[in-house]
Amino acid sequence: MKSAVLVFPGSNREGDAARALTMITGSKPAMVWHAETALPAGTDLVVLPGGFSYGDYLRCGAIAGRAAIMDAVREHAARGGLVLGICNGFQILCESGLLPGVLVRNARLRFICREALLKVERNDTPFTRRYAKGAVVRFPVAHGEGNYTADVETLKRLEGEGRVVFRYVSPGGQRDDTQVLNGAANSIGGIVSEKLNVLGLMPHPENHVDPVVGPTDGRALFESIAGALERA
Amino acid sequence: MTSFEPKITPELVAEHGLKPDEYERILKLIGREPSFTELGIFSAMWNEHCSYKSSRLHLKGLPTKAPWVIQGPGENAGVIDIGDGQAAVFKMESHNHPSYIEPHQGAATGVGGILRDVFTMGARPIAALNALRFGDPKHPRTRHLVSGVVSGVGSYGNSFGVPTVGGLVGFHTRYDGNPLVNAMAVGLADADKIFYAKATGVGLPVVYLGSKTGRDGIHGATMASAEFGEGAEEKRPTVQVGDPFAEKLLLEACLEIMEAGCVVAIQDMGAAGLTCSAVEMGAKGDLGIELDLDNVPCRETGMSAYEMMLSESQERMLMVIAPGKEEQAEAIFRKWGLDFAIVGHTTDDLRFVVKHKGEIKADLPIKELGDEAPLYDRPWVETPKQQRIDPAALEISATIPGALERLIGSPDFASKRWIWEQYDYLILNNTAQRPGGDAAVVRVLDGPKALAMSCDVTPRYCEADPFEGGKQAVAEVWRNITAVGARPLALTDNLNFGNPEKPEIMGQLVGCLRGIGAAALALDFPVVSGNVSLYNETNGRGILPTPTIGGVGVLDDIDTMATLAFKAGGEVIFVVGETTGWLGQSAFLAEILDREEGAPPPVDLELERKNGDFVRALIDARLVTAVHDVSDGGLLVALAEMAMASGIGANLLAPEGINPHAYWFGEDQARYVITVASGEKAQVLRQAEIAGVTLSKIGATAGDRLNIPGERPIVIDALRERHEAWLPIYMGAGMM
Amino acid sequence: MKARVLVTLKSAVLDPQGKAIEGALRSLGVPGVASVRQGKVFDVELDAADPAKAEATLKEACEKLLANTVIETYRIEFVG
Amino acid sequence: MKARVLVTLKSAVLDPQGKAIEGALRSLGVPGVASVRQGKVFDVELDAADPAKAEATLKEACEKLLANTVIETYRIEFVG
Ligand SMILES: Nc1ncnc2c1ncn2[C@@H]1O[C@H](COP(=O)(O)OP(=O)(O)O)[C@@H](O)[C@H]1O
Ligand SMILES: [Mg+2]
Repeated sequence: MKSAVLVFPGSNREGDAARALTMITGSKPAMVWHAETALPAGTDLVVLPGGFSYGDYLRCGAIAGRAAIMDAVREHAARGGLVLGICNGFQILCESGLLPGVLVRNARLRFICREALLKVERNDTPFTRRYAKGAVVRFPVAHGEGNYTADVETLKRLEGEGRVVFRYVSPGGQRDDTQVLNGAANSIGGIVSEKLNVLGLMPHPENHVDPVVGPTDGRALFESIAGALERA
Repeated sequence: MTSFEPKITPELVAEHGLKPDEYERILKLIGREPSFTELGIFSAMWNEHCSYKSSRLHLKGLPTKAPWVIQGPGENAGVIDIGDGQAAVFKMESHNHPSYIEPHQGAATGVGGILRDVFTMGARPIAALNALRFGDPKHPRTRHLVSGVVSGVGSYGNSFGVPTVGGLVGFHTRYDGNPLVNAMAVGLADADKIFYAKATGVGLPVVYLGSKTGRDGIHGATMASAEFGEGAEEKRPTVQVGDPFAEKLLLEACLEIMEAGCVVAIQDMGAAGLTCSAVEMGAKGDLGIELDLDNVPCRETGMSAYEMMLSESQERMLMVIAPGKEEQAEAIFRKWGLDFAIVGHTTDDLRFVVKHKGEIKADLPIKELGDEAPLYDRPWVETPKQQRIDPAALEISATIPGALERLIGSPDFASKRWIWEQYDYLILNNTAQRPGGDAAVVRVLDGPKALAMSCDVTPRYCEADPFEGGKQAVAEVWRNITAVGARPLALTDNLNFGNPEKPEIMGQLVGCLRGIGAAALALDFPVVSGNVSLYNETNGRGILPTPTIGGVGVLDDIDTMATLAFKAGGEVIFVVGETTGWLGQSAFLAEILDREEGAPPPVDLELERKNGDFVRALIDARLVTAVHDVSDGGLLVALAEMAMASGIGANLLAPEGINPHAYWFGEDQARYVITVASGEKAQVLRQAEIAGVTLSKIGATAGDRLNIPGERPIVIDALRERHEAWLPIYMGAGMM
Repeated sequence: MKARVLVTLKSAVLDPQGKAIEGALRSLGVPGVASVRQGKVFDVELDAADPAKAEATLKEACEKLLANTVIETYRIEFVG
Repeated sequence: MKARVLVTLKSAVLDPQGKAIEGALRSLGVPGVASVRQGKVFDVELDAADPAKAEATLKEACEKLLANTVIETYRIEFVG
């Protein structure tokens, strides 16, 4: 599979994403600079990594959402290509209109780095095939603005269409809006596009792939992608 | 236009922090009255921060060499060889005063400064640590300072993209008006690709890189100059604002042009920005430097030469570029959206010449600016020795479980999770030991090698006995690194003291330095970098002497790494080292009996080494399941931390022939708690005998409580709740 | 030419910062604050001297970047 | 009673946000923006009906919380 990791000024988890992809899918992604106007030919997966693109000044992901490369990402997504936005990448996807809603300051206004529990709400997406439906996984979060918000209709639509893929839960696996880390509406941790090919999530599966540094619950996400592309 | 400059008066000289005899020295050196810009340059070069005039003499006594030391003190950061062609580059620096004025920005720019020190050497930062000291929690400003400093440290490191993996936080009324913010950064570089400040080659371009220059942080004389400059419509803040985004770009751009072979010499613009960096590059390379300030990228209009030379705007670098490489270097910087300007060149006349708008604003001998800086042998008196505390003479009403619960929930011992969860400790995916352990462990590249790092000091000990306190700080850091299984390699120190013009304070500095030196020597743990912060006083009262030590060690195989959590029930718990029940200056005495008294525990460096080497060998041989060093709070606090980290309890044995409070809470040095699976017990005992190490069985892991014979059981969950409660409640009480 | 752009959250959107400030003011003992909502202000200096052109520029800036119209509204004011 | 509090950086203080926005506008092809400085705006609803009292409350709020007077200045405006 061919993947591309976008690099914006201020991205800082592009290396983590690339490392996880290389480790799990066996092939090294291309690193693509924000000022490019095209993705490498044959790109299957585009990853928008974590970080503080443009310092996250103005609004997180706002400036990157308007970068030159984003037109190519939109086209890629429209063609049904896979797009994965993690943390700042999720924020960028929202700001660029590829996913609905927006991420605002955490309810307690503090940056939070912690392991979070997430329920995998569906396993029929290219990103979650290797998880059991309803499985509770442990991914770390590291963000100051992970508070997902959208208007009431959008939320209703997302829920109605089953597009919430990851939801923060309590240790018992129950959705628990008082337990959320960041105040996200409906405890939303990650959502997918209508065609299921664009996933945005706040937690960092790429930081939980290596037993030397922690749990490995994130591996299956990358395995899912590789598997989905293999089949395609 | 000829700019108007103020006349040099004794008042102006004093405002620049120069003493009359120092000014005399300037006159003698240059044979005439300095210009205003020159006065500014001297004040920057000859202040305590740049010249180390009070401490230099005593810093000379520190051991700085070892076969693995590539670069000791004197550069932006120390460099050590960690094998396989790799080098670790690290340093610690204080940003105390700015953090008091504006805690968020002060701390943020402190982190920015230390990261820059590390990547100036060609290293990519891989970890950051921070040692924070605040005043009494009840002091009205403390909460505000904690909140601001922590958000500042976090925001800068998180955005820059370096994991903040460790540190310490302490509270004491003696820091009420003087919080300490000591930031440490560790970087990784190829051992043969280290970059230095020393310029070589005549006529080469001196290049300015990074963010634009503003009137940030122009100290002391600002009030004077503000009356002359333009745009003084509002009282000018001297606070620097950090821009971690710019710093991240600067990092990437610098590493890229280094890789491309463009860089001859590089120096970051830290304190006293352009002045210090330019002078250092020239003086180290026996070259002159001529600067033309017309080319300096400025953020504000009408900046004078004086202001440009003294500005402390952040995220800037100065470089000497290799001949013919200007264009390539410029293209790389433009790609990253950063300023690039040729602002001068190297010369062969050993002069430091500053031109602005066709005028020569300064023309000074470059070597003498640094070399001839004042050096003081300030009078000092030894701190009077204190009596050893006899536990039998103490009136203790607290039960042992009661005292433990109080200690573990007290400000100094309470969990600092509320703080370190605001730091991204995971980014880069190499953090093998997160905050909460004895030392942080960060994998090197793809492993299996890792670096262990820790910072520590016990200011109470240092105040009671600077020499023993200095020794103890080094020993404790060495022990923390040992406790995860790593070999301690070198240290950086950050010496925070009061006013050195007072002989008692100077005595603390001298004593601590001697102690640090003695321990560094005995433990083969040389000093490779450091920083001095003096005059930390409010209303004539100094802070506790606080020589923060930051250490780095190497773990050859991350797979052997030890952690402090108990692993299973039914394992034997041993304590390595002698327990005599030393209560002088202990946390127990301070927190439970409200007495900060007595002689602190003496540090037997030979014993430290013997016990530490023994523990490390056990870890290496995989004979132990958990390891924790015993530090302040003593044995029971160490055991409680091991229990809380795991949820596993222990049945402990009652001490014999020793006061129980002193036994459980005494702070004898050179000790570790280890757990051993029952099958390995005999082997471990044999090893101890061979090594001549004192090893005492003190109990076994079991259940979910700590049981001490004759005392009520201590429920771990409840203990943990107390441990975790204090800081969030404290911080939640007033603010968001 | 100087202008000021005010970007504020739409009233239906939750404002965690405003909420936190309300709470903080209460606990700081500042009385009588019923509600706070936080927004952004941009002080913009424009090359254009022509107000119509300046307004057009700012509108473009807002639509393209300064405001996220999913949750925010903006207002342009000219200062002096 | 409604009021608006504007908190802006003092002019000599570096404004990384404004700088980043300037650059972004440039690369988005929005012409003629010479400089941008970003600040905060607080829309405050007050219980008090007495303007003098309201002003005093807001001043206290600014000094204690809303503005960091080391680097920022604030202005209070009453709206309708
Ligand atoms: N300011 C901080 N930043 C990051 N980690 C911290 C900070 N303060 C404390 N920690 C972490 O909390 C743990 C406990 O700290 P401390 O009680 O000082 O350890 P020690 O056992 O060495 O006395 C350590 O892992 C330390 O790195
Ligand atoms: Mg320790």
